[in-house]
Amino acid sequence: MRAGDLRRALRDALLVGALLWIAVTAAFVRDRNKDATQRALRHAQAAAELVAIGDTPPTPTAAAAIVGAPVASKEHGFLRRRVAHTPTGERALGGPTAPAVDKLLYDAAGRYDKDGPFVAMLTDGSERAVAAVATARGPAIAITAGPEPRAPVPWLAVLGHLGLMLVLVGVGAVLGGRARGVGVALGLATWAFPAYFAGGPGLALAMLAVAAAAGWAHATGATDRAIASVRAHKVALSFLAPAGVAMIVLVVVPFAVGLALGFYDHHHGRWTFVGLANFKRILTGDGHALSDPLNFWFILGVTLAWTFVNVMLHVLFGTLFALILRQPWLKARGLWRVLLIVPWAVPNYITALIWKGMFAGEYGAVNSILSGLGLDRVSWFSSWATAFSANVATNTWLGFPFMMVVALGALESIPKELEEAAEVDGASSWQRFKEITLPHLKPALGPAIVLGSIWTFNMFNVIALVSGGKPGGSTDILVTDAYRWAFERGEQYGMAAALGTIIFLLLLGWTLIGRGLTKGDEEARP
Amino acid sequence: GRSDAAVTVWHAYDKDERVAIEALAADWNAANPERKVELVAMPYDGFGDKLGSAIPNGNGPDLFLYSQDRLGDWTAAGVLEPIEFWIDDATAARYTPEALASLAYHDALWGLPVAVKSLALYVRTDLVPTPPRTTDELLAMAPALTARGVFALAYPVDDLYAHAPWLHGFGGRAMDGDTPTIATAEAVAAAGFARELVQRKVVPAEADAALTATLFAEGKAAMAISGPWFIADIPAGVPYTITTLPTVSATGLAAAPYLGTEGILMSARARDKDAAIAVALAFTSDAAAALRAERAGQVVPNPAAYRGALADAPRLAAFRRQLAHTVPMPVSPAMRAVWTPYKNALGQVVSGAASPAAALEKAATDIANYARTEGAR
Amino acid sequence: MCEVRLTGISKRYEGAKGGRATIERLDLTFPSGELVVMIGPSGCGKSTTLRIVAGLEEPTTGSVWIDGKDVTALPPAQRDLAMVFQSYALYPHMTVFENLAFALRIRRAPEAEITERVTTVAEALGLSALLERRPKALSGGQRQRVAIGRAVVRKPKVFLFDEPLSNLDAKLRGEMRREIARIHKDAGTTSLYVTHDQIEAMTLADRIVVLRDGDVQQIGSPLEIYQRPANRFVAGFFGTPTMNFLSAAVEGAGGGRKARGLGFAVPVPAPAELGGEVVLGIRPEDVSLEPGGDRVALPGAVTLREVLGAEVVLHVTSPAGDVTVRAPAQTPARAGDAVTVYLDPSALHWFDAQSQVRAA
Amino acid sequence: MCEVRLTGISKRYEGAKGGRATIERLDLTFPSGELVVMIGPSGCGKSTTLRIVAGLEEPTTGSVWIDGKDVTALPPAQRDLAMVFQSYALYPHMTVFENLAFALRIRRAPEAEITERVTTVAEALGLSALLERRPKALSGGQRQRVAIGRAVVRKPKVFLFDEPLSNLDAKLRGEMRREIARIHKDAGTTSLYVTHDQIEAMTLADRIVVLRDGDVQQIGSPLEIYQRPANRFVAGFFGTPTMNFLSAAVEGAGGGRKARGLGFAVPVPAPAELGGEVVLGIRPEDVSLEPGGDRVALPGAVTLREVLGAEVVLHVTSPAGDVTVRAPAQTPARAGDAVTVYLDPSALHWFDAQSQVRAA
Amino acid sequence: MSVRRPKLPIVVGVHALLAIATMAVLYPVMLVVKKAFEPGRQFALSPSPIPKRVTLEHFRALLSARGSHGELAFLQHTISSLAVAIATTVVGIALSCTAAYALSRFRFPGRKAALTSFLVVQMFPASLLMIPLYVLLHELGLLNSLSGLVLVYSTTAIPFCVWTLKGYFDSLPRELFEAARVDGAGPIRIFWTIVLPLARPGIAVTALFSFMTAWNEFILASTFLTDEGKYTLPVMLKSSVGQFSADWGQFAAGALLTSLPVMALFYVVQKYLVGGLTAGAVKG
Ligand SMILES: Nc1ncnc2c1ncn2[C@@H]1O[C@H](COP(=O)(O)OP(=O)(O)OP(=O)(O)O)[C@@H](O)[C@H]1O
Ligand SMILES: Nc1ncnc2c1ncn2[C@@H]1O[C@H](COP(=O)(O)OP(=O)(O)OP(=O)(O)O)[C@@H](O)[C@H]1O
Ligand SMILES: [Mg+2]
Ligand SMILES: [Mg+2]
Repeated sequence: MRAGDLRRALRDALLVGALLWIAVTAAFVRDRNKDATQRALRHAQAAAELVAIGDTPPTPTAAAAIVGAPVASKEHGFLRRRVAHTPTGERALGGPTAPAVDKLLYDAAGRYDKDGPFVAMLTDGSERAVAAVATARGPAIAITAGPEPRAPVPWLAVLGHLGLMLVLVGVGAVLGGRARGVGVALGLATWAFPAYFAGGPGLALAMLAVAAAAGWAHATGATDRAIASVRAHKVALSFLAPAGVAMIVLVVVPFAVGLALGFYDHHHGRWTFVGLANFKRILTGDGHALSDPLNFWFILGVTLAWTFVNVMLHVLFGTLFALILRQPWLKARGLWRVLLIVPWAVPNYITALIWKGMFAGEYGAVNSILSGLGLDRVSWFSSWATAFSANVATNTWLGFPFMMVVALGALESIPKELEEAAEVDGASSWQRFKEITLPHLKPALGPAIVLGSIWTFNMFNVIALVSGGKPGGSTDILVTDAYRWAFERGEQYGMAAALGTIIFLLLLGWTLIGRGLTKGDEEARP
Repeated sequence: GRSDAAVTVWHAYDKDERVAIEALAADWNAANPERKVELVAMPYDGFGDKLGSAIPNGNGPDLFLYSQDRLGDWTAAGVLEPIEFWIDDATAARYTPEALASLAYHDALWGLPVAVKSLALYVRTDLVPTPPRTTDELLAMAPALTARGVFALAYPVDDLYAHAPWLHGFGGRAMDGDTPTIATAEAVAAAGFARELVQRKVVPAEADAALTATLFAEGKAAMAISGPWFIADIPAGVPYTITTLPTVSATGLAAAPYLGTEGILMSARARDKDAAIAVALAFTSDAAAALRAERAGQVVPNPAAYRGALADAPRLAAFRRQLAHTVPMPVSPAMRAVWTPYKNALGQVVSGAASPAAALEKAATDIANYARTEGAR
Repeated sequence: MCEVRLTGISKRYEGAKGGRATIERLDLTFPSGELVVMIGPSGCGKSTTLRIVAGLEEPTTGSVWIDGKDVTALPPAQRDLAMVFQSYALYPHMTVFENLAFALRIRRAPEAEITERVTTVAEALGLSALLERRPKALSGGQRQRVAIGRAVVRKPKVFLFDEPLSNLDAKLRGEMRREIARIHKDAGTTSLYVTHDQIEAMTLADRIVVLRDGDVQQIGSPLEIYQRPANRFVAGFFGTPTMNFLSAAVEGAGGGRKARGLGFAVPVPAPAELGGEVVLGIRPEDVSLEPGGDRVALPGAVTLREVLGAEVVLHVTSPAGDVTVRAPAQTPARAGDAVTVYLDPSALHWFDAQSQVRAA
Repeated sequence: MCEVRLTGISKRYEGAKGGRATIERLDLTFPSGELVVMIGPSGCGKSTTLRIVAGLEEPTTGSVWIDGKDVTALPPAQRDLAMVFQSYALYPHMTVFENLAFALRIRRAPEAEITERVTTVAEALGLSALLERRPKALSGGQRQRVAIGRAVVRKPKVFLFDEPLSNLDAKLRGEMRREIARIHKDAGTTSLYVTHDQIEAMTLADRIVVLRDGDVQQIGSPLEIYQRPANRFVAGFFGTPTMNFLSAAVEGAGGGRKARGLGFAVPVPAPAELGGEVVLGIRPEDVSLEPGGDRVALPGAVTLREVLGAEVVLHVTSPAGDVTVRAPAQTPARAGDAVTVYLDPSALHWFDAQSQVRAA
Repeated sequence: MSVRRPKLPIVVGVHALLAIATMAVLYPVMLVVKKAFEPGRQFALSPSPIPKRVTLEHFRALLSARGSHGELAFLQHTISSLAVAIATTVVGIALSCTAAYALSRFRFPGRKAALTSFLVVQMFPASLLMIPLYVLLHELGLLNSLSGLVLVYSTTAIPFCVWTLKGYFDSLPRELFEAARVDGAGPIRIFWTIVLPLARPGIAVTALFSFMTAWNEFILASTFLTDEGKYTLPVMLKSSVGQFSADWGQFAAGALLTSLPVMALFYVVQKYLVGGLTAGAVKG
């Protein structure tokens, strides 16, 4: 009994301890880097101050000088020369063969002119610091020579903490009862000390909180239950794990970043936290009237119509073709099938443009046919309805083969027997389709429809390539609008991300509804 | 693989331009075996965005070729290295001042000019023996052509870049420094002119760049407004000439297209900046420029390059003449918010859905609205 | 009111390489309003025949006639028949109620009528409590009853039953059997019924068709089949326990001919034109352990005693071969006992040893 | 060599809202090496019990013990048993050979041994010609035989048979039954066998368990079950045709007590402590149309005559209720005839009318 | 499905309708074909799908184009593309089959949540995920590597594949799994010998989908790859589209060549779209 207690206590402590160790290490590394940076900055500052009073800067310093004001060239105002004054003399900065370090002085002087005295790290990744202090003749500038040395990893302290932790946990476990949880908590709490030194009181408090939570979880058996649950389902979880890990790494992180950006404003390369302002701006229509194609709600309406119509047509045509293409008596089935997926196979960048060409006013194939039929030519992209239809036609053409393939596959998983039974029961082909085929298509087509509507909702290419939002942006959908925020309205990435978040929430809602609708399916399976 | 010692240059050149720049790189590599240049061709689509994400992460090139229109964003984001430090007046004198100046922004120089691009007038000599000198002449010759089922002129009417010659010809500008100037009287007049062109069937309403090329190639358009790249689109056997754009009769000003300058720009994270500037200088030397002009037909901004056969190569000459009537493409980041609203406005105007004034007013409001960022509140 | 006729039907399954066809030139008539039971060994083609009648399999050759009309080319839906599938083929996505109602819904019967008929049928089949369940939540027997219900809920021209009662307990099976008989009678429908159960065959059938490897062996009333099997196969196939067969050779001539086997001899009945080798068949109930009348004695030893409750079945080895005896439950003979079994000569079935065909 | 024990097993299916559990606190022991037959009405929980033993269903409460070890938490693969599924569950993408070989392959038996055992089993089951076929190209009976073969091809600790012979013809069924008996004997395995066939139950079982709604009604040897059914349910369930039941009331006292029903009266046997209302059960074979001994007469009329070949079953209505009579084939009575049936009082089963439990 | 073939006029009619529909569907592609074989860079005005003059010039130019190191560019990019697409298919299918199996056949806490979260990750517009994804790959050291692309593509394909495969796995009769368990098969063997063979149509569909995800993708490939030698086909194709004008002839030729492997793949894959795989398995 005791041995088991001890083992479980140590297991829990190590489980959480490993996490804490990562946190403390990260804090330590950060602290060490910060420390090195501080020293480099102090070094640069000191050197610059020495140069300012005419002393030689201490070694190692890469460059130090008092840099004079710029003198613009007569022909080109933007070509400006500066002179560097050093104790050994003065020299002009610049020219086709000037040494690289002179450029650092030159750039630092430019920055001084703009921002005044400063001390900062260079941004070229060399971990050098640069400082500029004011003198009468211009800024005194010093640049350090290289990275500052770092403090060594305190291995002894780490091991000591580990030992202390284990001892505390062990004692708790041996005492038994309440003491076990307390032991775990106390043992983990020892991490608060290194955390305090590396990351400050905030981190230390966090560590204490985690320690308390872990102790509590241990005492109440929550960890035991969690571990038991993982054990009980280890087969399922290990089958799920590869895909799960890949998804978490590659999707969740960027996804979280994307969500977070919605709370920032991006302006000329700078990010500012603005809370919900972006969302407010979008949802209130950004000052556009509701009937204005730039109003969020207008675009949302277009997007919904777009998604609904497209998915419906995809499913309709896809299923229709699939139903025909699976008939065993059809000659050359394989050939038809291949021919009909061609729209999917050919890169859509070019076919979308072909479609755009087909809808061209004067010379497009569609209008040729219309006039051949004695109908009026239509200027497709000058009214919303026709431009929207052109987009839909293109996207339907592009998208139905996918649904067709899905439906072809799904149709094949329907037991033949059931259709036989229905036939004997007197069902006509249509009734068989409705009563037998369709319900069996649902489980396979359902996800395809949900995913298909997500994709269509976010279908950027077709809109961009065919109507390009014409007329007047009225056929834009939410993603193209987001794209415009990011790239056509002054790189307002924050707005784009906020719009992305809204899109996400809309789709999430739709999926939950959609899943609710198809909930019975799992039970209907054999 | 890319050796660390090499200077990496990214470009989106294809065909002749690519051949020409590869020749330059080969020359450089032969002369500087210890500091080679490595060229990487990128598709133009997404090139700019890729630079924007690659360079700050340290995965970008040392140098790259790009036009000046994103300078504003990139300098603000710290993507670019200013290079005026290395450039003295002697070096600067290689280039036409306008071209060099278009790569300057906020009192610094951000690249060396490689080629300049502007629109000019392409004329099918079989359909139009004498090119129109004014817009009135243009309008006058249209009915005869229309009667034969031929548009007098084709260009993407709703595209601000293609519309700019009229805008400037009417005395308007899209930008004043960092401020968009959209709904000015001149702009309204220019938009009205565009509408007139369409309504009088001088110009097709829906032509984009590709359709313009097709119409011109098939003789359905007698003239086209396009840039140097258009030459490649004209099939062999089509008789044509290139000339400057006509003068706007209403104002007497020459129709002035935007002048775009393609520069060789340096990444802020370039590993060996001394080597990089040397390569940039070599690729824009007079000799290099002459080679590019010759092999790829680039309109190069090095006056000294036009010697010998190049001096009066007819195509280059036409564009060089047009250069005298151009407006530098605005560099301000604010310009990037102008294109789409302007396009929407022009679309509305030419289709008759809105009056020029109303459409441009709306565009102006939209643009101003976008510029209102939360950070600036 | 509707005769079903098969003319020249052959069926060769695709992919069944080489070998013979499953059914070879089958001609069969199922008279209108009759319930015809088809029996035969496993795999002899009973289900195939039903599926051909239903239109689910296309015959390789031959035609199917229903009600005097050639329906070979008609799809099942237009043949107006109902079928209980051997494998049930319930609709997994529907509840029991919906399964039962399906055929009626298809015919756009009024909702009230549907409810009424489904409820009646469910009541009769003991499914009332299960109407809201899906098939996967039913036991095997319950599924089978749903399958039956799905067929009998409507009134088609022809019923096809493919071993409809195989998974039911004896008691329920008896009830269901009577229910089916009633429905068949009431509707006056022609029914084709496949079963392996002798009681079902005997009690339900107007007529029994015995199949073997796709060939008809005998058609007749149940009693005919039982009492005058047309050949050794039918004799051995129908009846539980199965008939005993003893080889013998006919000796002598005229009225005094005798068939002599190992350890026994029986007189040959008068009209039988037999000669040479014969096979004598005798049902276990016609063998007894008591002498009496003109019974023929055959010495042997009990090898196995199977108690069936009301009676016992004794397996006896004799020089002439193994003999099964059906005897009253009180019979004392145990395995190992030496016994003499007595054959009733009047109950003997005579088959020609060569052709296996009934001779008398 | 391996006892199977169920202790306190309950099973309530998820989603079966309200109602009672399918199995409620079941305690059952299947002794080592015995073949125990489970019978019971459709839906009473036989398959569920087998599935719980197999580990395919988790019991809601209770434990399963195999060989003295609690295996409740063990997955099926670790319980070392073989099962014939009521629905066959053949691997559709494997040939018959592969289906039969699957379990052996999993156990990494040498290929030669696999071939040998599969061939032997296929031979015994009459599947030799079908080894290369896929299940979908088999008839119902053939599929069922593959399902049997898949179980008997290996030698597990426990066999579970869920109605393994239901789709086979009588002849084959007899052969298979003997084959299963042989395999069971040879391997000395404990077997649980579900069937609806009385002959199978009587001949195969070492012990029969009668279930009803998940409750054990009686456990005993086949003869016990047949001859001394523990209650009216067992009496009525087991035996074909089913037992006749007549209501009566006990009158008088002491040795001269009589049970009087409508139209008849029988003496109450000595030790029976009966009073008030009783139900008398009598099997159809104990009813006769001939008077004799101390038989009790009951007047009636024949409503239905079912000819079963060797014998006839007469359904007779009498004032006391319907009586089924099993009579020799020669019996002349036809439907509509008035007859007197005679009950053998010594063959009567006495049940308390209230509790339905056997009294004598 | 009726086992019988309908009457001849219906058969002929269906074939005729199908032919007409297919022709209509193929018309835009015919225009691409036309451009690929017609001289010149620009599309012709005529809506006829038949080229006036035929040339193989575009194909020749495309196939003989050489990269910066003199290698045959088209060949090299085809190889990268194939490598990426095949690897994506294999990785995607492997990951999603296992996940779908877990989600279909096991009940464990968090199952529903896992199912939904596979969908959730598709909902954020991809173009906005690009920059974070770029940074992530940078941190993982997978920029400018084909394996990085494979990783991104297969995770993009996983949600659809998981959901689709789960649907197929769900439709397999439960008894088969039970029989296999009783026969002594463990979860892995059941997965391998029962589930996979019976879900062939599902695997075929998802394989095609995964392949397509990787095969025609342009934006990520062009953003993440900085080494011309590693470019995939779409990146090369897009190079013929410049800032101002495009060589549509070459682009069309390239697009056609690009789509051939997809069609070949589908021709192979559609053979697995067969029904009745579970026929005869269970009764009931
Ligand atoms: N998945 C399920 N959900 C709910 N109820 C079920 C489920 N499976 C079986 N049942 C019910 O449990 C009871 C017992 O079923 P079980 O299959 O054990 O019957 P059985 O004795 O084998 O019957 P049969 O002889 O008809 O095969 C039945 O009433 C059945 O309806
Ligand atoms: N799809 C098929 N392909 C090839 N052979 C088949 C196919 N279906 C059935 N068979 C064969 O045809 C024969 C007849 O099958 P059928 O199902 O009609 O038998 P059955 O008389 O119903 O037998 P059971 O009593 O076992 O159900 C069998 O030998 C069977 O193996
Ligand atoms: Mg059958
Ligand atoms: Mg059962």
